[in-house]
Formats: sequence, C-alpha cells, structure tokens
Amino acid sequence: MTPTFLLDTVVGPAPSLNLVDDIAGLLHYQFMRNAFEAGTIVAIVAGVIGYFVVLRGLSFAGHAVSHIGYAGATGAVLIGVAPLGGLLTFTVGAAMAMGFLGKRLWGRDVAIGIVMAFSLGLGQLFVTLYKGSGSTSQSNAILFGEVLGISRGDIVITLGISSVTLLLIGIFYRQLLFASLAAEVAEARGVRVQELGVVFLGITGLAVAQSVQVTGVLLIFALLVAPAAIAQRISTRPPYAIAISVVIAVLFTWTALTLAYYYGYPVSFFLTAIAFVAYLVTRAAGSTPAWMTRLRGRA
Amino acid sequence: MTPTFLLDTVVGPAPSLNLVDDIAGLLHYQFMRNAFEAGTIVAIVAGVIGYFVVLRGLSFAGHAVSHIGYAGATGAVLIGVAPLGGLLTFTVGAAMAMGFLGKRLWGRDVAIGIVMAFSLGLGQLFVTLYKGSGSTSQSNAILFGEVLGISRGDIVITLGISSVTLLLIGIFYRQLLFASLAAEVAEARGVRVQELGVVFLGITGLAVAQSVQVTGVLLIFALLVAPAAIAQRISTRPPYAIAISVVIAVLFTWTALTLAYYYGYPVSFFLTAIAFVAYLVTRAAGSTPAWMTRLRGRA
Amino acid sequence: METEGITELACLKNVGVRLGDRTIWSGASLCLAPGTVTAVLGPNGSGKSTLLRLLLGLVPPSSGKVQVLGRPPKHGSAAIGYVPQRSGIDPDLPVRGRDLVLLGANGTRWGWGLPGAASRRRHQLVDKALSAVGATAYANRAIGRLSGGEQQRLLLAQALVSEPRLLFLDEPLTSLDIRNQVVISQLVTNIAQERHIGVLMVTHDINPIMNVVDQVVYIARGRVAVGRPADIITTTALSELYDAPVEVVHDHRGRVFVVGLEAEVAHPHDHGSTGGNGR
Amino acid sequence: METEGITELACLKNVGVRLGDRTIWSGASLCLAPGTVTAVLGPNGSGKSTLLRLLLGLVPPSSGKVQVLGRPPKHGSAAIGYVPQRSGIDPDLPVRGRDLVLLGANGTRWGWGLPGAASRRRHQLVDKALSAVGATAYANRAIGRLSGGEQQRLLLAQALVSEPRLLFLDEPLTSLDIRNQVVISQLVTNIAQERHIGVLMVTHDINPIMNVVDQVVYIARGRVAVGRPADIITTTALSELYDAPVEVVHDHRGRVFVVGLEAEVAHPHDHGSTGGNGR
Amino acid sequence: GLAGGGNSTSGGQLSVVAAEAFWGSLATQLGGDHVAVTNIVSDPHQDPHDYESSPQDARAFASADMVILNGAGYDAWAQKLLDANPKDGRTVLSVAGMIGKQTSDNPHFWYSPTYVDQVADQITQNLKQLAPSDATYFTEQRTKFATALRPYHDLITSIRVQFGGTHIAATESVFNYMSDALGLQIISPPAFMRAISEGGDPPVSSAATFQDQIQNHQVKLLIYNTQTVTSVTTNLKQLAIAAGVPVVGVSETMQPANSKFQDWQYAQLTALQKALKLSPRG
Ligand SMILES: Nc1ncnc2c1ncn2[C@@H]1O[C@H](COP(=O)(O)OP(=O)(O)OP(=O)(O)O)[C@@H](O)[C@H]1O
Ligand SMILES: Nc1ncnc2c1ncn2[C@@H]1O[C@H](COP(=O)(O)OP(=O)(O)OP(=O)(O)O)[C@@H](O)[C@H]1O
Ligand SMILES: [Mg+2]
Ligand SMILES: [Mg+2]
Ligand SMILES: [Zn+2]
Repeated sequence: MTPTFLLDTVVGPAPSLNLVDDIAGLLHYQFMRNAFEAGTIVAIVAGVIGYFVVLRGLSFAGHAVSHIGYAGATGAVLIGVAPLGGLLTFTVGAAMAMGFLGKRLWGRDVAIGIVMAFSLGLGQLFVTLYKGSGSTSQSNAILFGEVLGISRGDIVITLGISSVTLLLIGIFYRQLLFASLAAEVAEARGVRVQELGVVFLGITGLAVAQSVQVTGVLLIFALLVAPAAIAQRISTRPPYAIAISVVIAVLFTWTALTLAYYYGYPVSFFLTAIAFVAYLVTRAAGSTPAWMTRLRGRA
Repeated sequence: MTPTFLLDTVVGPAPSLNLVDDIAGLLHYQFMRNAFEAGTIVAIVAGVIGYFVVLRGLSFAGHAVSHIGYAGATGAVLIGVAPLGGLLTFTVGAAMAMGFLGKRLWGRDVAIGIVMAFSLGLGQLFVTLYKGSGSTSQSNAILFGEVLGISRGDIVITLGISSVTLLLIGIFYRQLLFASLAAEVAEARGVRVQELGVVFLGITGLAVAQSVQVTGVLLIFALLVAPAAIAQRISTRPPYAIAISVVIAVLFTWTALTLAYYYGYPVSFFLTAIAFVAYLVTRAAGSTPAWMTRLRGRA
Repeated sequence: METEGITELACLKNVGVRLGDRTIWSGASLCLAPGTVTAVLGPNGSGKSTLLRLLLGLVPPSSGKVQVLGRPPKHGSAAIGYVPQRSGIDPDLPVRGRDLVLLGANGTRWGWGLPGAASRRRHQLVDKALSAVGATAYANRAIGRLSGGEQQRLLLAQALVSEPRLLFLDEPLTSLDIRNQVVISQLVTNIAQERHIGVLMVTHDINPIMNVVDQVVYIARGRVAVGRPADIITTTALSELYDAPVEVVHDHRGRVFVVGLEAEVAHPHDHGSTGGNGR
Repeated sequence: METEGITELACLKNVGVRLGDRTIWSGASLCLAPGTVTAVLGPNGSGKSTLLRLLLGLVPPSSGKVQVLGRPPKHGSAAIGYVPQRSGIDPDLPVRGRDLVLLGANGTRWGWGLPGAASRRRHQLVDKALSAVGATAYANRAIGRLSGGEQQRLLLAQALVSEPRLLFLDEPLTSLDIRNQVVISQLVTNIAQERHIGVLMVTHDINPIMNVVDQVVYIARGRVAVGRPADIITTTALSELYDAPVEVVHDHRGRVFVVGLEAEVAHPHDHGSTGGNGR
Repeated sequence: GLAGGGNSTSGGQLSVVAAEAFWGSLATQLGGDHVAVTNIVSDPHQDPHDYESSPQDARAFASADMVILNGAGYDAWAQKLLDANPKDGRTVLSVAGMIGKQTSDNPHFWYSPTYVDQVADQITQNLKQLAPSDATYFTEQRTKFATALRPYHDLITSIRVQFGGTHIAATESVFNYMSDALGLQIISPPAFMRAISEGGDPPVSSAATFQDQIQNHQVKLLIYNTQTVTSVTTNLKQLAIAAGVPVVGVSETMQPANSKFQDWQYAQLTALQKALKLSPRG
C-alpha cells in the first residue's frame, strides 16, 4: 500500500537539471532562505556539542532537556512571567541537577531519568493548575519551533546564543576532552571533573533549548547525535572528528531541506532518515574496510 | 503566587482520621479500585524490570520506547490495521534494533537516540501521509493510558502481559545478571551477551508499551527508574534489591494514588515528586550513615 | 606436546589470527593436555590475550584449525573458566563480590535458580573458592569499591568455582601482593592436577609460576613458539625472544629467576632518552 | 626522611584516613624529597592507592596534617603526574593514544589551544615521551583497542609529559613485559634525578625497582612504616610485614630478590584448600 | 472554567458532565436550574505525553447522570474515564456517534450550525428521559435556547449571502464545517492544514503554496487558530499582515472560557464579517 501513498504526495516542484536554477528555486521563498541559514547555524553548534555529547554518552540528557523546557515554560505562563525565562531556568537548572546527581557514566542515566520525570510531573501539575486558559498552546508555541517557520529575528537570536555556546565550548575544550577520555586522571591533575560535567550539561541545555525553539525537537536531536557518532568512526583525532561532525551535520541539514522542498514530506522525516541510514552505513563499513582504514590513518 | 493556586485546587474529600473509613472512601469509586489494581501490577513489573534497566544503564531505552510506539500506532492507522499491532511491532522492533546497534554501554545511547529519532521522523511522515484527519487522536487514544481511566478489561490484559514479562525475566534471570555485572566474562562463559541484550530490550519494550497504554508515560517511566535506583543503594544482593525495588514501586504507586485522591493534583505529579524526593534522600543518606550500613549488612 | 592425541583438551594447528587489518600472529600449533599448566609469555601487544580470546571463540582464526573440547570454539563455553586482563567492573556497581562469584557457578544457567541441594552445594563451592583466594573478608562488600587486588581475587574465585575443564587466566597475578601471587599460583596448579583440567595462564612474571609450569608458549614478533620451560627459559632463548638482554639466574635453593640486564637496556629508537629532557 | 625540612615536596604528619565507615590506616608520617623515588608496598587492600588519592586531595584525611607542594592538597593538581591503577579506558573510545598523552601536557588548560611555539614544544614533548615508553608505533591507533600493556605505557607517557613536580604511579609496571618493566623503572629514576622531582610508586614486585628506590613505605594492617630499603627489605622485616615467610635472596651480581617461600605458604583460614575439592 | 467536585444528583438537580465546555454551555442553557453541569476543559492540543486527568474529573464522570462527549477520538481520555466507571442508568451522548462520524473525520463538530442544533435537540430529549416529570420545563428551555441562537444563525446566513464563494485560507481544519456553512471556500493546501492540526511537520511544498496564495492575494483572508500556534503559522500570520490580507483568529475552545457558546461564536463571526468587508480586491 505504501507506494501509493508515496507517489501520491509528491507535490513539490520538480528539480531541473540546471544547478543554478535549482538553487534559485530552492531559495526563492524567504522561509527557505531562513531555514537554510538557521539550519546551518544549528547544525554547526550541534556538530560541535554533539561530539562531546556522544563521547560522554549524554544523548539521553540531550533529549531530556527538550522535555524539561516544556515544564518550565508552562510554569512561567502559570505565574505570569515570560515563558522563555521559565524555559531557560528549568532547562539549565535541570541540566545542572543531572550533572550533580550523575557524576559518573554509571548511574547517570538514572539521574537524568529521575530529573526528567520530575520535570514532566511538575509540567503536569502546572497544566492542571492552569487548566482552561490556553496555557499549553502558548507554551507550545514558544517551545517547539519549526524549521519552516523561522523569522529573521529568530536567526539573530540563534546566532547570538550559538556564538555564546561555541565560545564556552572553546574555553572548556581541553579540560572537557581530558575529563571525557580519562576522568580519574583528569581529576587527579586538577580538572574539576564534576563541575565541568555540570557546566557542560548547562551548555548543552542552553543550545538544545534554543534550537528546539527554532528548528524543533527532532531536528536538533538527530543533528546532535548522528553526525558526531559517524565522525567518531571516521577520525580518532578530536579536532578532525569535530570538524567532520560539523560538516556532516550541515550536509544532512541541507540535504534534508532540499529533499523536503522537492518531495512533499516533512523535513524532520528526511533528516532523521538520512541520519539513520548514514549511521548504519558507517557502522557496516566501519568494521574494517581498507578505504576507511586509510581515511583513519590520515584524519 | 503559587500558594494561592495550591489552596485553590484542594477540592478532594478530606481524609478522616479513621483508617477503615479512609480506605473505604478511597476505594468507593470503581476507577480508584481499578487504578489501585492495575497500578500495583504495573509497579511490580516495573520494580523487577527496572532493576535490570538501572543496572544496565538502559533508562533512555525505557523512555524511548514510549515515543517509538507512537510512530508504530500512527503507521498502523495509516495502512488501516489495528494500532495495537503497529505499536507492538514498532516497539519490539525498535528495541531489538537498539540492542543490535548498541552492544556495549559506550555508544549504546547513540544507537538508542538514532533509532528513536528515526522512529519519530517516521511518525511525522505517517501523520503527513494520512489523508483523513484524526490519525493522531486515534493513535493517542490507543497509546496513552490514564491511571484513572482503567477498565476491567485493561486489568486483564495488563495481568496477562505482565505475567509473560515476569516469566521471561525469570527465565533469563541469571544470564542477564551475569551479562550485566561482567559482560566479558559472561561472554567467555558462553552467555550470548548481545542476543540477551536484544531480548531484554524487547521485554522492556513490551512491558513499557503495554503499561504506557494503561497508566500513561510518566507513571511507568518513574516507576521503572526510581525504585530500582533506590533499592540498589539499599541492598547489594540482587534478589533482595529486586524485592525492595518492587516494594518501593508499589508503595510509591499507592501513596501517589491516595494523595491524588485527597488533593486534586495529577497522580503523575505526586508519583514523580515522591520518586524524586525519595531518590535524593537515599543519595544523601547513602554516603555512609550507620543505619544504612547495618541495613546493607543484613540485606 | 609430543603426546598430542585424543586426550587433548584444546589444539591449535597452524593457526593465524587477524584483528582489524593487522595480522597479530600466525603459524601457531599447540595443545593443552589435562592436568597441565601452560604459561603464555611475550612482549606487550604480541597477542597473548588474543590467543585466549581465540580459544574462547570470541575471535575467529584467519587460518588453520582450532579445536576446543572436541569442536571449533564458538561464543564462549560454560566449560571454560576465564579471568580477563581488564575486569571492566564499574566503581559504582552495586552488587556484592560474592554474587559475582556465585554467577561464576550458575550464571550460564536458565531460570531463576530455586533453593535446593544443588543451590546449597554451589553456595558451599562459592565459600570454598572465596576462602581459597582469601576473599572471604570482603566478599560481602560492593565489588566496585574494592581495591584492584581484591577485585582480581574475586575474579579468580569466579573462574575457579565454575568447575571448568579448561581455565584461561589473563595475567591473573596482576595487582596481587607477593604472598597471594604465591598462594594463587599454587592453588591453580593444585586444581589443574586434582581436577585434571588444562590451565592456560598469561603472565609476564615467571617467578611465581616457574616451578608449576608444564609448557611455555612464547608469542613475539608475530610468531608463536611452544616448548618445555627448561628448553625455553634460558638466557639465550629469552634474550632472543624479547629482543633485549635477559639473564636467567638461580638462587641458593636452585630456583630460576629471569632478570633484565638493566645496565645494557636502552630504548632502541631513542638511546638513553628519559622522555622529558627536552624541557 | 631525616632531612625533613622546607625542601620537601610533600609531607604527612600522623595522618589517618577513613573510607566509608572503615579506617584504612592511621598514624602515617612521611615526606617526599625532590629527586627521590619512594616505593609503596603492602598487601592487597591495605590502602596504597588510598595514600595516593589522599596526596592528590581526592580523599580527605580523617586525622593529621597533609602538605603537598606547600599547601593541603585539594581537588588534584596540575603539578602532579598520575597513573591510576585502573585505567578505566573504554574499549570503544574513539580517540588516539597520542591525544591522551597530549592532554597530559595541556589538558588542564583553558581555551582551545592555538598552534604556536608552545604548542609545537608540547608536541615534541609528546613525541619524546611516546618514544621513551616505546609507544610510538601504536600511538596513532584508537586507545581502547590497544592491549593492556600498550595502554599502560600510554598512561605513563601521559604522566611524564605533564612536566610534574611530583609523580604518583599506582602499579605502573602492571601488564608490562619484563623488558619494559626495566626500561620504565630506569626511565622514572632518571627523570626523578634529572628534573629533581619526587616519585611515589606503588608496586608489588620489588625486583625491577630494587636499586632505584630511595625510600620504602610499607602499608599493612592499618599501620604505615617508612624507611630506607636496606633497613626494610630484609627477610625478617618483610616476613613480619606480609604475615608470610618471605626470603630475600641475592644473585651473582649482588642484586636483591624477594621470594615467597612457596613450600611454607598456605592460606590461614583453609589450610591446603584448593578452592574446589568439594566437588 | 475549573471543574467543581459536583457529586451526584444534588438537591433534585441532574448532574451532567461535559467533556468540553462548548457542549457544556449548551447543556447549561438547556437544563436551566434543573441541571448542574460540570465542564472538563482540557486542551485538545496538549502533547499526550504531558496530559493527564485529575481525580476530580474521574469522580465527576463516575457520578454523572449524563455525560456529553465530542467523540471521534477528540476526547479519547473521556471515553477511558467512562469505561473505568461502568454505571447503570448513566446516559452518554457522543456527538460523533449521534451524527455518525468516525475517528478519521474532522472532529470540530461544534463549528457546524446544523450539528449544534441537532445536539441541542438530543440533549433536551435525554434530559426528558432522565427526568420525565420535568419534560415541559426542558421543552421551554429548548425554545428559549433556539431564540438565543437566532442571532448566530442570522449572521451565518448574512455572511453566506454577502460573501459566498469567496476564497479564503486557514491554518488548520478547525473552521472547516463553519466555512462550508458560510459558503466560503478554503483553498489552503489540505496537507498543510492536516499537518498543523495533527501536530505534524507540514511539507515544504505546501508551506510554499500557502505563502504564494497569501502573497499573490489568491485568498481574501486568513483564518488563524489561536490555539494551535506554531512558528510556521505565526510566520504566515505575519506574512498575511504584511501583504494586507486580514487575519481572523478563531479558537478551538470557548474564549473566554466562561462565556456562552453563542456569544463566543457570534463574536468570531462578527470579526470575520468585518474582515471580509475590509479585505482589498474581491
Ligand atoms: N579490535 C582490534 N583491532 C585492531 N587491533 C587490535 C584489536 N584488538 C587488539 N588489537 C591489537 O592486537 C595486538 C595484540 O593484542 P593483545 O591484547 O592480544 O596483546 P597482549 O599480548 O595481550 O598484550 P599485553 O601484554 O599488553 O596484554 C595489540 O597490538 C592490540 O593493539
Ligand atoms: N569508597 C570506599 N568505601 C569503603 N571502602 C573502600 C572505598 N574505596 C576503597 N575501599 C577499601 O579500602 C581498602 C583500601 O583500598 P586501596 O585501593 O587503597 O587498596 P590497595 O592497597 O591499593 O590495594 P591493591 O593492592 O589491591 O591495589 C580496600 O579494602 C578497599 O576495599
Ligand atoms: Mg593482554
Ligand atoms: Mg591499589
Ligand atoms: Zn522523550
């Protein structure tokens, strides 16, 4: 049955074979230009932060953060303050709580799970307390962005927060790497491993919360995990792997936006499907083959 | 401002000081009796499975499963088959994919994340492809249970699936424990560690998917993680820890249902709050104190 | 070696092994006989642990024929006791050492494990093994919090308690104090003889097992040499093997000690370097 | 020890330490002088690793006074090189060994680390350290896939490259082949003298470091004894310490070997047990 | 709009529980002082991950004499609460069941003036069955309610006469029944509207088409669901404002929550009429 559906909904403009025309067509609409711009910024940040998220096994935290912001925004609407404030407070606060409770790899997913569950429970309470006044749609609107609904103003904010995030990662880069590779040694050498974990989760929370607001939950999460995981299979040199992760994230985003433009399916479907397939291919290839080894030798 | 809200919504019947009366009051409505029964069954299963989920660091997988079932149910509605079929197919399938892709602790959260993101992306696609409206409401209805909306029929199904789950855990118990404690040794001794991981994720998927259908997402997730994490801090003997985990899970459920009945807030808020506080208390206490050490010595 | 035949517990015939795109070693032929202890020696990275993993069926041979307990090894075996080189036990693992040892006895079985005669017997076995490795005192504490040597001894107890027909020990004396090095190598020999099982033991330090070894496997430079200790533990043989001057000395009781000749040792690539004189 | 004074790098005065609800040891007084090597010996679980963690400020003293590099230790120190007993490196860690070593040199710094003279110098230091421990050949491979001994050498290189004033090594010779045991203990001594740093090294095997040790710390039964090797490495002193008959023998070049007297060793609780004769 | 704990038949009143306040408003007006109505207002667009009924809701359902549901999967939670509390003699009015609609149909039945009248009739009939002695009272109330609805019906007729056939756009499907009644033609891409109302991602091409329709003034106005707001719909709204296309907000649930059904609808329709009059070009 599926093929019928598939053919049925191909409603986009067909790509010509002329590259210039195609690009012009793609960028004809403001919302597509905005999507490409914001998508690229988000992809760069996700590529960088994702490297550490994957290295430290923090995908769950990366996902939990997008749930948690929801509770914060709902709570903010309830007490009548700006939802964005609630979102950021809750996200960064919960990220820090996760960091404090889950120092080591083991047991950290428990800390994340319990903090997330509690945040969701609080969100539930806020919704009950605020029943009937459209609170949730208001916080929904604040929380869940859409890559096709990005305004110029969104891009400016995204650029601002992204720069801050990248700057912070730059400052903590070497200590973060040390703590991620050999926590006990790094701690002995004076790196504040636990505090760093808390700070990193805070940074991740900030980046994810603001990206969710712009591009949506799925896009940021897929970009956070898949490109970095693939890059770590291609290069064992951290700076190279981070660069590869960024390039992959940007390519994924562009490809997904382009495919979504020409075929009438959601951007997030294309992005997650590309990420999934690319990850499978890298894993299948990663077992040994010669070209990969050569690539590894170089990168 | 919050206190106003809090006082405002306390509309439940006040508990008397007579225990028999209070219990009779609590169980006066069929929906409360059903909630206690199904909640207890789910708590027992969550307590047992949760022990292994926490030991193996699989909280993320436990959470991801509830997202994934959603895509399956939507897809089933799309091709016109029973949503429950889609739910179970997707859940168990995705759990197995996670198990195959993420053999070891490291990198497993990546596998979970990517499989989850792809499932969500597919869910998006199904929503887009579905011609009529109402696919989400239809799959919502199937997917997200409510602890206060449990019918007798639900209880029978829950009891059935729960028994199967517990039976399976019983069969794999020792191998699962061996693989969780010392994977390399267990593998050398002939335990099929990877296959066992896949099977366990399948069991977890089954248990979570069916509990989500009955009691809702938050309840099962909080029950899966918190009681087991607390139990592991109380006893280092697996059978005792599992028993403690079950007792805690049941107590949490009963307490949350009772509080929710007397104060008009959602059950899941009470449950997650109790879980969060209990976990914090155990952690704070767990550092050393004498009573805990004595308890550990015994249990 | 010469008595190779149907009684052998495990045999390699002209076996080679590859990991990733590297050939670790090749042309290995050896057998493990019941009641004997075989020591595996060789420089770091020569492929000693890989030999064990090959015999367990966790790594496939790239050439040659491997037979373990009558068939090609596959996915491990409940009849083999194993102590890995790296325990990989998490510091926060909330389970007693005793439970890990018990799993050595019943961890490959199906089902919950009801109480009964078999269960009681296993618990007695566990107690014996714990006592034999001197771990009784800390067996009820959470295993992750134990010291390196304490964990190592629990892993040994776990392997002993499994009633194996073969025992594969990867540097089992690592982190053990001198006294326990002696106790445990003695223990392993006794078990090999009493239970008539084959023991394969990777080690760098020949001293504690010098007089208990029946066969020595040397792995170096991609080749695998097998022989009697007396033939191989000589100044000439070892110096050649390790690519370094090694002296074999004897104390007044006639026992053998292998000593690197410090004065003559220097790193081949960087003669006399101290790794940091660039400052 | 007798020259205790302002030049000491680290001093303990009557220190005790508790972990959980257990007192590990107490009454320890010792100092580490620049340019000297101190060996820490003692049975499993006696608290050797705990001593290192105490000096790093990762475990607080329960009594007494600890001074490290002029102040009470807290949260580790960039001026201390450290090799832990368990590396805890994940088999799948997708990073080169070289990068871990480089982090030994710059991993405590802020910022991204721009290329420049300082960066070039650090890369040279890394190359030297890799070559000194003989790890050049595999430094560019993913660290998780390396053998135990290869990882151990990279951890050592990481500690050496940090240009420390103190070097704390917890069983650094574990998993090393004989040749590298010699190379590396020689290396550590040279570094201690050339750079005038203090080295504290936990070990069970006294042989490879016998002639390089300036001071010995014995930890056993909750007490900590400190002295010159010649005073402590005697048959009487060691036998008493280890609660087992230990013999100190000398080879024809006059070097010292400590040998457990196997014939007389048996487990105290279970005399002559082999851990499995209950079958 | 918060639900009271309304326990069973108090003081001779019938207890009616409405899953949604717009149906509850009908019941309140039709039942008069012989009926105590409890509305369970819940945001239909909440992420089901984040939705849960409270014990008061459950108690209200458990002890009601009559329950009004929208049905068609719109309030599946309410069906669950009913199933959990089987009760003899409780009348359940499912709007979807009454008019024969499925889960796959557009569930916004209260935007259809025809269905509203049918539901009102059915409520009256059910009330009479529950309290036969009050039958005449309920007949009177039905007549009163018909009078109250007259301005609403008149306005619909007047808009249809004046603007029938006009092309308009809508961000999602909430207004579809009403636009049919008004003779307005929603030409927005169905895929877009579907995605928004189902909480999905709209296809890029449908967003592009939508944008073109607004910027090229192919539509006379934009109907905007103020309760399913996403950044895409916000963007379209701004685009419409910039292009001079009037935007009319409609809400899924009653605004304000304690108003009467007909007042809420009348206000929205008035705004719509005004916008149609203002709109440039025909
Ligand atoms: N999966 C793998 N892919 C590629 N190379 C590998 C892999 N696993 C191990 N190696 C390499 O194979 C070689 C042999 O490893 P092995 O662990 O068998 O050495 P070993 O003799 O036990 O060394 P050690 O004495 O240090 O324990 C090492 O150089 C190691 O880096
Ligand atoms: N967090 C903790 N709580 C309680 N006891 C602990 C903790 N950490 C370590 N111990 C115990 O303290 C004792 C000393 O441990 P330590 O690691 O210092 O021993 P060690 O001398 O290094 O032993 P080994 O030679 O085996 O490495 C051990 O018995 C260990 O089990
Ligand atoms: Mg090895
Ligand atoms: Mg130690
Ligand atoms: Zn989630």
